[in-house]
Amino acid sequence: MMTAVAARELRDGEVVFVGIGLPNLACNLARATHATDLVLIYESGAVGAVPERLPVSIGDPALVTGSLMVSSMADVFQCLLQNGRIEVGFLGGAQIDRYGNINTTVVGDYTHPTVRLPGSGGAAEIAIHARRTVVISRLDRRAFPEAVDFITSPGHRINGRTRRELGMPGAGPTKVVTDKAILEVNPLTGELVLTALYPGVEVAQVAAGIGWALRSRDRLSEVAPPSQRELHLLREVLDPKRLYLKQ
Amino acid sequence: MMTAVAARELRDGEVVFVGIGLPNLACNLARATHATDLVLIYESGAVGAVPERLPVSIGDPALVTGSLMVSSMADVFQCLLQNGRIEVGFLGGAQIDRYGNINTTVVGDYTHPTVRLPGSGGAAEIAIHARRTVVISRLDRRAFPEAVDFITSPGHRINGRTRRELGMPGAGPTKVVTDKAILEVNPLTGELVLTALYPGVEVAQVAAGIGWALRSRDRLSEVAPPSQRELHLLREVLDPKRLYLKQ
Amino acid sequence: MREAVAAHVRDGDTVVIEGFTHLICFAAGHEIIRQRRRELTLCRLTPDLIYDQMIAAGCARKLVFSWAGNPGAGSLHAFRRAAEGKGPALVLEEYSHFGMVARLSAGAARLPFWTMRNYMGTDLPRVNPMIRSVSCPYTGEVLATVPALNPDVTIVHAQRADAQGNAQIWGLLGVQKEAAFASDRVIVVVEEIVDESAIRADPNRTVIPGLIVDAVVVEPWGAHPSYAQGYYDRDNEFYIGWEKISRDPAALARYLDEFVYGLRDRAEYVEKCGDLERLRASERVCAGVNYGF
Amino acid sequence: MREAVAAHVRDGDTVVIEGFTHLICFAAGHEIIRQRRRELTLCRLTPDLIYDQMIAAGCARKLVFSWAGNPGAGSLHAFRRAAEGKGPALVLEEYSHFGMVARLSAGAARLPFWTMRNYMGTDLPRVNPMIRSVSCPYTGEVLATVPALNPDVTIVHAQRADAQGNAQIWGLLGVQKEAAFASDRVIVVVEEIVDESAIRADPNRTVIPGLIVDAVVVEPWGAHPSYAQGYYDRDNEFYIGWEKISRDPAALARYLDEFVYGLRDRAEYVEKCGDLERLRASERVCAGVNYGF
Repeated sequence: MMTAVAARELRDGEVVFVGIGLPNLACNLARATHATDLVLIYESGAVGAVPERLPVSIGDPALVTGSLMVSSMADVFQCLLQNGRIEVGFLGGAQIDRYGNINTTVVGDYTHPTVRLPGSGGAAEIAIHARRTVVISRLDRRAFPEAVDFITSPGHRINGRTRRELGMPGAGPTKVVTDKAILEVNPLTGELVLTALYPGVEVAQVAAGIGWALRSRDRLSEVAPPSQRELHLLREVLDPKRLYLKQ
Repeated sequence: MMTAVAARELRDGEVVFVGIGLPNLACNLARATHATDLVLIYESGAVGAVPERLPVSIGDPALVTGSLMVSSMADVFQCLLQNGRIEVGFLGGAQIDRYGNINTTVVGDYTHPTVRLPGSGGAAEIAIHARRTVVISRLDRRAFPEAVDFITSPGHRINGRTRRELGMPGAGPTKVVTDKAILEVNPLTGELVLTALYPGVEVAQVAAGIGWALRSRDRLSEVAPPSQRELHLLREVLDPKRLYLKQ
Repeated sequence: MREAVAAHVRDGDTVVIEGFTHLICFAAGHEIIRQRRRELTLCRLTPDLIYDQMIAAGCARKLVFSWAGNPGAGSLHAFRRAAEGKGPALVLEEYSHFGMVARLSAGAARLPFWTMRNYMGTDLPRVNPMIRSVSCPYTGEVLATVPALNPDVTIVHAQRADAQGNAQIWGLLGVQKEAAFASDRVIVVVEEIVDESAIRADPNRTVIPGLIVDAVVVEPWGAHPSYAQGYYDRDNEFYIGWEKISRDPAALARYLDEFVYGLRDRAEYVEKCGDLERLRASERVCAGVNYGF
Repeated sequence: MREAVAAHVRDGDTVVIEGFTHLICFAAGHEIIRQRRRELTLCRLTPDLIYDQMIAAGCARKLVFSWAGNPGAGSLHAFRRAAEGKGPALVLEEYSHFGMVARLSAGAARLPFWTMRNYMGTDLPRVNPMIRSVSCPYTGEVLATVPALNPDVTIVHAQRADAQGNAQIWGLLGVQKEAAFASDRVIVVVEEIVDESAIRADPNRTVIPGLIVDAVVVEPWGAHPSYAQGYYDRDNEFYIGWEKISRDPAALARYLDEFVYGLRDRAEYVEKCGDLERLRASERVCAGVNYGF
């Protein structure tokens, strides 16, 4: 369901920088439903990709065949991302904190990590340059600490400083889609707050999966469940092998 | 004859940055005679060009058809020239001075020129980066002043400073081929000195075409006249329309 | 073309019509002259005949360039008259080719400057204060810099594009890509519009993505007298003949009256030029490659 | 390949085997392992399985990278063991993808550094002192810099090249061009050698010119288990299976014995892998373009 909800965050015709995993699935679902003119850009260089199969990686050959353009990676990062052409960036992360800072580098101390994660890849620059980013992650206290162990992708407050103060062009993670609720940034405080619940989910259940005193917007909206069509596309068409859909 | 002599300056297999006009003709003559494996690179982006007709400009379509690679101009200047891959650069110029500085920008004052010339094009960076440059120009007091009105392409001494002091990677204009003689740089003084005469030419005739007190190497060599083959290629094959061969 | 120029090229704009010898969009230049745009800052590595004509027509306030000659034929006399104080005033800002390429590269990357190892020993920085320097934070080496060039509008001629402006170019690439990405508005002019499927069949040939394009114009022979690889050859006679025309202001004015002001559009120009078929390219079609997986 | 690696890859070298998911030269990595090179500084945006294998084999002293995972399948456990202090020591130097691309771009241009608007708010500069900054000489803006990366040797896998190494690549280009131009020595490995005339028929496809290439090696299936667009698909089962192998040092050692040390060359590898034909690419050949004039 999280994937279907994330897909709805994309508007038709938008230029999206697609990350690996669930974002990949969400973008392809959006393209198959309400956003047929979505322009999918992968950091690997494929622009306007129309994959005939669910890409296993962001460098899948199916992203190239039938795409509008293949750019060198230098052009992707300089002429598309740094140039400000990316409207939405999709990010995931092992840790997301109160201010939307994301960690995909290490759990624990950098020099002596308890868990070594893959690192930034393009995440740092996507978080800085995409006009807005949408984050997808399952709720879990370890995944939503008060503060991340390492800031790979900056959110809304870094040691108390705002994105504008630090000179970041993009608006940062405006929404965090989880498997139980949606969090959105409070533009005044830069803090992630609860704004919508999945059907049948209680605020307490959400709070239990968050490592800080979660604030809620006064009136919470309810997230519409995925339609039969969305579920069918996800399970039967896009990811029949359950490459990304674990549950 | 000047063109044939210039062509002999190229060794087989060398990577040459080809300029417009006589250099273009000289490089194609060299390729047709002793340097069949010469790699011709044009600032327009054609690499390993094998023009089927004499290129009218350095952007002639005949330079592309059948070439080994077409580079963007950014790659030409950054990855080939600044990278140090160009072994020989060919330059011409309206003015060449005692130290091999070349002016292709203005005659007279820059802001109020008596003659406005085309400007640098790629000449400034070729003079700075090519491992060595060969200059072609007809002898004439106006063409060989004591000091140029404007330094477009730096030679061996600029206000008394050497190329090394100024941080230039290339060796600069090691030879100047004229229609009466060949001048070469004196590595100690950075000055152009007379080293070879065309058949039947007197030192005085050369000195008359030079705007400074021309020094000569002790033993002057004589330039071999162009062979029948060279003349035939130039006049009948390469430039039958006399596009470049004025006399 | 009329609509595209009317909508995207405004008086006072910084305008780039790029193309290094190849794919120079004369069709756009002529339409800008016809619509009497004024006070333009014209930028090109090689102003070429098109900017000589626009200067003569009074469109330009300033010229930013690196080599202002008539390749293989002589001078650009409208430019020279202005530069030598014998014609209407024209502000000049001059770089080398590398400098202009670097300015557009910085513009395309939306960085404020670009770094090069260049200009030591030349007089260019003396006459152009925009050529500056920066110290390497690792080696301390002092390197030359040029400022980003971000045009208001860039006009790129390409062999083909789809209706969205996904444009494919082969042959000399010049700085078409950098100029388009550096620009606020982009007009793509093509020899032919092709179906999106033709673009998608060979995505590595796409140089400019439609997502940065504001207008697409189909203008066959739109680059004449320059050329389009695989479509038509350069009209070298015209380039050689320009020496005589541009040398004489009256003759230049007559040319503009006859071939620009006197015509409604490119179609009329093509007709008036007469036998352009003599320039039609020969067939040298390469083999395709396999994009299968 | 044996001769190329023996001649151009030396103990202690800084080595780049590039290719972003596409065209990763496992054939070269295996040969380097077989020849027991030591103390290498391995650089790649995505170390991928090939560097996980080289790390496990003890070839590496240092790793320079930006994303060290098994794309779509899990972790690189030899890398993780080293990074988490459970395996042989490995020095790490870490950037983001943009940072690595910029390092190679600087190297290719032979500039000492490259400028980006990046890293503000991230912890990367805190743990990597090579990420520094420079002030714009025009705007005063403080921008991030990374130092040039100039490898001793770069190994590029391409679909095809001629005997001189003029190499053509289509599909994902990664940073193959930048890595080759940045390197002191270049080895080009191809799926097939073609006649020079085939390269000259479509010069816009050429990514690496022979004039910078030191050795050309023909190695069909040389990129397996990664892929070569138009030749064979990625072996995703192998990537998924690597999770299990690399998780267990003993299993990893067995893999190396069986598929690297135990084999003489790539031909034996291809034979041992058995049915690679299942990965053979389908036919999706694009049309050619006209280079005539």
